[in-house]
Amino acid sequence: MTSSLMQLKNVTMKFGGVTALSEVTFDVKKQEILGLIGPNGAGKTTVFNVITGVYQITSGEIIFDGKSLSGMKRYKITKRGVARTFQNIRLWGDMTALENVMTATDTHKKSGLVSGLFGFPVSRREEKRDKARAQELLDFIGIGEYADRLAKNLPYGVQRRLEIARAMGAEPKLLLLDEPAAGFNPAEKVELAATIRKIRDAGYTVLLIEHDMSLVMRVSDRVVVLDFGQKIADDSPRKVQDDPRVIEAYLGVPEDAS
Amino acid sequence: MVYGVLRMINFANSEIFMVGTFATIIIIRDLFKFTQASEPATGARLWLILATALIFSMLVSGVLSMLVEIVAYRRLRRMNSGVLAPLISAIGVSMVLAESVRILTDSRPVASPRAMEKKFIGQFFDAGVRIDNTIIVISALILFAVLITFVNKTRMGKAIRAVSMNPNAARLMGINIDGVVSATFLVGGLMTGAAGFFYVLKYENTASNIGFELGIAAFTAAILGGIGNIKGAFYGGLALGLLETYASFFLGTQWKAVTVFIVLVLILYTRPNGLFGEALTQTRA
Amino acid sequence: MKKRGLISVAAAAALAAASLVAVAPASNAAAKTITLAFQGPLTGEEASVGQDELAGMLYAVKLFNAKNKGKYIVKVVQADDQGDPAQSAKVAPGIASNKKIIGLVGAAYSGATIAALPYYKQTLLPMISPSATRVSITNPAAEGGAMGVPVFHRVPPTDKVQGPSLFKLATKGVSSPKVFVVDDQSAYGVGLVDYMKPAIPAGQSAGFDSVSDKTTDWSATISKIKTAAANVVIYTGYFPQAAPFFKQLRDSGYTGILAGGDGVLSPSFVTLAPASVLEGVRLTAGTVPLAEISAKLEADFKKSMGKASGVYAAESIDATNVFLSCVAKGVSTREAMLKCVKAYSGKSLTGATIKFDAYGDVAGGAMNGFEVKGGKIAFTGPVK
Amino acid sequence: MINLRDKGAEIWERQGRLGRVGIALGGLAIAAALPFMGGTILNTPIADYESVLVYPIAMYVLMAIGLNIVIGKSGLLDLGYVAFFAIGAYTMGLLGTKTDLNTWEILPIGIAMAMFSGIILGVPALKLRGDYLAIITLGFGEIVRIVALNLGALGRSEGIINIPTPPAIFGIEYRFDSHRIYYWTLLVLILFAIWMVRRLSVRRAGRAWESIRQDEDAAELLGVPTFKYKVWAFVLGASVGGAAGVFYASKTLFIAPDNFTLQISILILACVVFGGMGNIWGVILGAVILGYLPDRIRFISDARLLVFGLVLVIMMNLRPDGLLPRKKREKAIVKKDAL
Repeated sequence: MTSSLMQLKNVTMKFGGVTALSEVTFDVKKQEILGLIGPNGAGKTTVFNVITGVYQITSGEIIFDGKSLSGMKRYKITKRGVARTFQNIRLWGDMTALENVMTATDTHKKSGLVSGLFGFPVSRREEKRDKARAQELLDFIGIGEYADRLAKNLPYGVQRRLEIARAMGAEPKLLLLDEPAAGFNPAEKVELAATIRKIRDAGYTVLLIEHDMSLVMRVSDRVVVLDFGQKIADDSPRKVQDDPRVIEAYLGVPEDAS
Repeated sequence: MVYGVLRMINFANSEIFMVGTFATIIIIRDLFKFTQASEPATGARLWLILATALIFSMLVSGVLSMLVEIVAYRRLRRMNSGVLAPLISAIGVSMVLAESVRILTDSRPVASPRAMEKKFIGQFFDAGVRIDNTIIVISALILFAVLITFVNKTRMGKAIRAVSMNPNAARLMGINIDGVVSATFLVGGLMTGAAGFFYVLKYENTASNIGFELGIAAFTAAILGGIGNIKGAFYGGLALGLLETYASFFLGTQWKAVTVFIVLVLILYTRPNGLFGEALTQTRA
Repeated sequence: MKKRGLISVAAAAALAAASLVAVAPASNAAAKTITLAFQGPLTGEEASVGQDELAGMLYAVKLFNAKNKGKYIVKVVQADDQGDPAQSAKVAPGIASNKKIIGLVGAAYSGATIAALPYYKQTLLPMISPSATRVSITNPAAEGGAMGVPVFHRVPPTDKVQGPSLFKLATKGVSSPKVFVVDDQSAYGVGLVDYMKPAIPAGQSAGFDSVSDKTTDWSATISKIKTAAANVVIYTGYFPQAAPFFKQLRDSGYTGILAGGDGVLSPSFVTLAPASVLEGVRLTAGTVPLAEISAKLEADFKKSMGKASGVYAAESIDATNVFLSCVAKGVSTREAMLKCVKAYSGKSLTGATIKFDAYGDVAGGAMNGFEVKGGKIAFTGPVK
Repeated sequence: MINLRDKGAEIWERQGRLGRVGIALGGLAIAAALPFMGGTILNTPIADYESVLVYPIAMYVLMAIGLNIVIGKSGLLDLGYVAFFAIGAYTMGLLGTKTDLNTWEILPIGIAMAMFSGIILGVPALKLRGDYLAIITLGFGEIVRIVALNLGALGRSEGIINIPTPPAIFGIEYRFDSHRIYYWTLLVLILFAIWMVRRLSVRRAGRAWESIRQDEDAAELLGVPTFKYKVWAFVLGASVGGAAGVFYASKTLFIAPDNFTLQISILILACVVFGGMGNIWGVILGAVILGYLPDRIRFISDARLLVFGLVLVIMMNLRPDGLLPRKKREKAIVKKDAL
């Protein structure tokens, strides 16, 4: 439990004159659920974006599984074992739920266009296995019955969950969840918390951004708090809740305390 | 500019331009009865003619541009049909416009009689400065300034920019999208009409088939400068013109297009958003 | 919604069909109906050349029909190839297999002609082109022989004749000519230049340029001409481009000689630029404009066709008249028509002899010279 | 009438394997029999009906299928598709007249040339998005034509003449006027292209393209090597265009730069959009109609293109997704095929 999967070392991200992240350092341990919280504009999503290679960091280093991620192509980062969901749902609407997941499972497949074209047995076998795996993931996340529906026609909650299943399809070691509970009612949130724990228990490591404090505090093993691009706390949920700097960060800007 | 607001290529614009050139010629030739043999006008009469032709050409193109929007785009826009359907629809409109004018003109090019003498009015370094070019440059600058003021200062201008940034939000804010889009097309058409007038003033010729090539050039200029960026389009046009001239001088006219193309690829490769472009490719993750 | 679309399309089609029926001439029981065809660009970007030629042909046919009322009715099938070889290749088989058609005026363009030739040769459809002047079509020395034999004929002299003549006319009376030649990148323009080059003596060439026929701004070429200090500029292309080019060249201060080939020789040419600009422009052509032949002819043409005669009008009329004279002799099959055309010997509108050689060219084929004077194209005699 | 596509899909899904084979064979038989229907209402005035079947119709269908890979499947707006057609045709023209190679031997070379140029263009251009890609491809289409127009080796504006027809295979002779034979050969090529596209679109590549088309960033962040797949789409599209070009040159015997104008690119694009982007049957239908219409309405001679333009506007307004749009409907929940 103590060995770390990913380390952020002094990560700084500047956009022109604006500093979105400043010297952020924390590490993610294997098989833990790490909550990442902070008021709006604190730089949470930016952390996801620099990890997944959407932005190239200005300085610092991100080590994942013993290797630096800087300069790596986005899809290669995913292939190495980092997959994410999106805060504003970005499913491929014209594909079925199953196809959405299968597209992500393709990440690790060898057979390419040529073997696909000629229907080589390899490709055929893989196709079958992928399909089974994708269905398995949908079932795991509890939306198996929606497999053949187009993603855009799914109910909102199912779409949110499909985002998670799709990210899991890429077989990541580290799963980045960006506000997976946004728009959920309390009952759904409880259910989601259970799912996230289940995911962790299945061997994944989860980095979670969430606005809902109670959810974060309930599921996280550890919580990192960001404010104005700086890390202000990194501790167990209980201790973080009592940290005066955290309280100040949230209460200091009351309209953001959601 | 229409492009910037609607995020789509208006293929019909080049034909609107073509119609604008004809509008100008109609004024000069038919309203003021110029022929190829007549003496150029001078003084107040010249200015009257030029002003009438410019305004008429702008109006015709502006109204036509609005009509094109209603016929070819409005329904599709309401249905949220993506980029390509309007594109094909616009190609259809272009064909209709070009072919109608072709039939009306017996497939022949039409010349504008010379209304203004092309005097050299001074020296600029070692190149002669001609009056027609001077008028064009000055009026283009004025129109350009008016356009920028319009977009930045007036209510309608602001509405246009709002729609261009986020149509849905704009609608929620109570902006009449159809009205704004119509206005955009009107303004775009007016500008296109002015371009048609300048073209006739300089080249004194037109034909039903001039639109296409010029449209491509204009579009390239817009890309070069950065899409949806009026200033960029202006400098882009300038840069393209210079580049073409130099390329044809040093490499031979026939390789002009090839040179321009290669430069364009290089520019886009190093500056993917054009010379003055806003960051369009920024990921919205 | 779909239904409405279909209905409106159908309605448009029905309307068009009805109007077609309406214009078709009422058939005369006693008269013999003969069908000829015209092939050239009638729509699209190149339409101006084809429409002008078609007008010439229709004019000749109209006169003929009026003269032979009750005896013959000649109909014209219009085959639009848009000047495009690809279009030509699908139109040609249709024309070739339509056995009613016994003669074809066209194709207007050499490229379209070459694409169509295999079909016409196979079905022995005689063709007389008013404007396809590419040398290789009738050149027995060309790779694979003269591809036009036996069906292809043409009224205008080829580029091989015109190229040197144009040079000769342009430099006439110039003591130390420095000639700058500009082509329009079309097969016609480039061909003319290719055959003109050998005729240019050493030291008299100031340079060449090749400019797309879509050009509107000629400043690049003009600055080349000025740098080369040329005093004779020859443009091998068509009149829609020639007029603005000459105009811009003159406006830039050029005072030397301007010249062009038969592609420029159109009555419209002089309407496209101020008279002062075009004064003195020298032109060559195998024939002469209708107005030059007689003002009455041009006036009659205008009255009859509703528009002034255009480029290659005289050539079209000449080409059509060859077929019509055969029709008057009672020819009604392709075989007979081909024989009749081969044996034909008659006068053109200008009075020159039209007689085809074994490869389809008009024997002799002298070039005429013209000069623009006071806003009109004036005949200055054959180029010698 | 409102939803032809779904009707068709429903009928298709209800059929067992035998029924499907039957429908496919029936469709094929109709397509193959088209050359014999010249005497009917289908006949085109003036232009030869059978040649119209070969070019433009069959040729457009083939090119539209190729372009559909680029636009319909992966959402890349390519306005210079004619370039690949031209490259194929010029490969045939040059090798056919200068060497002893015959059409069938040149076909793979032409395809390879087109694919190669697809890579040359694709690698820099596909880093760009949307509209920039459109203008670059548009430029490329023009550049190829301009190079052909100015290079002596390619015959400049005179083009290349006396291109040989394909030699006989399986005892079938290709004469320049045996349009039917060409048509049927093209039909085989088209079937091959359909097979290729369908094969690819149900598997991994299809999913990757689909995800790129719908949300490229999301695709890349979920591990789809987007750039690689975009280049592949481009190159595959190019290969089909190249094949069409080789065959075209071998049919018309004569090619010139005038055959490869921007208008062709736009027309093929119109076929794809008109028929229904992304749906191969729609694309085929679009190409058939747009290829056929201008020749069918030749009797209105002068206003021919005008009417054609009108039809485009009206149809796009009535059916913005094309005649047969891509699937919008979910598959009927049928239990897995008995396979």
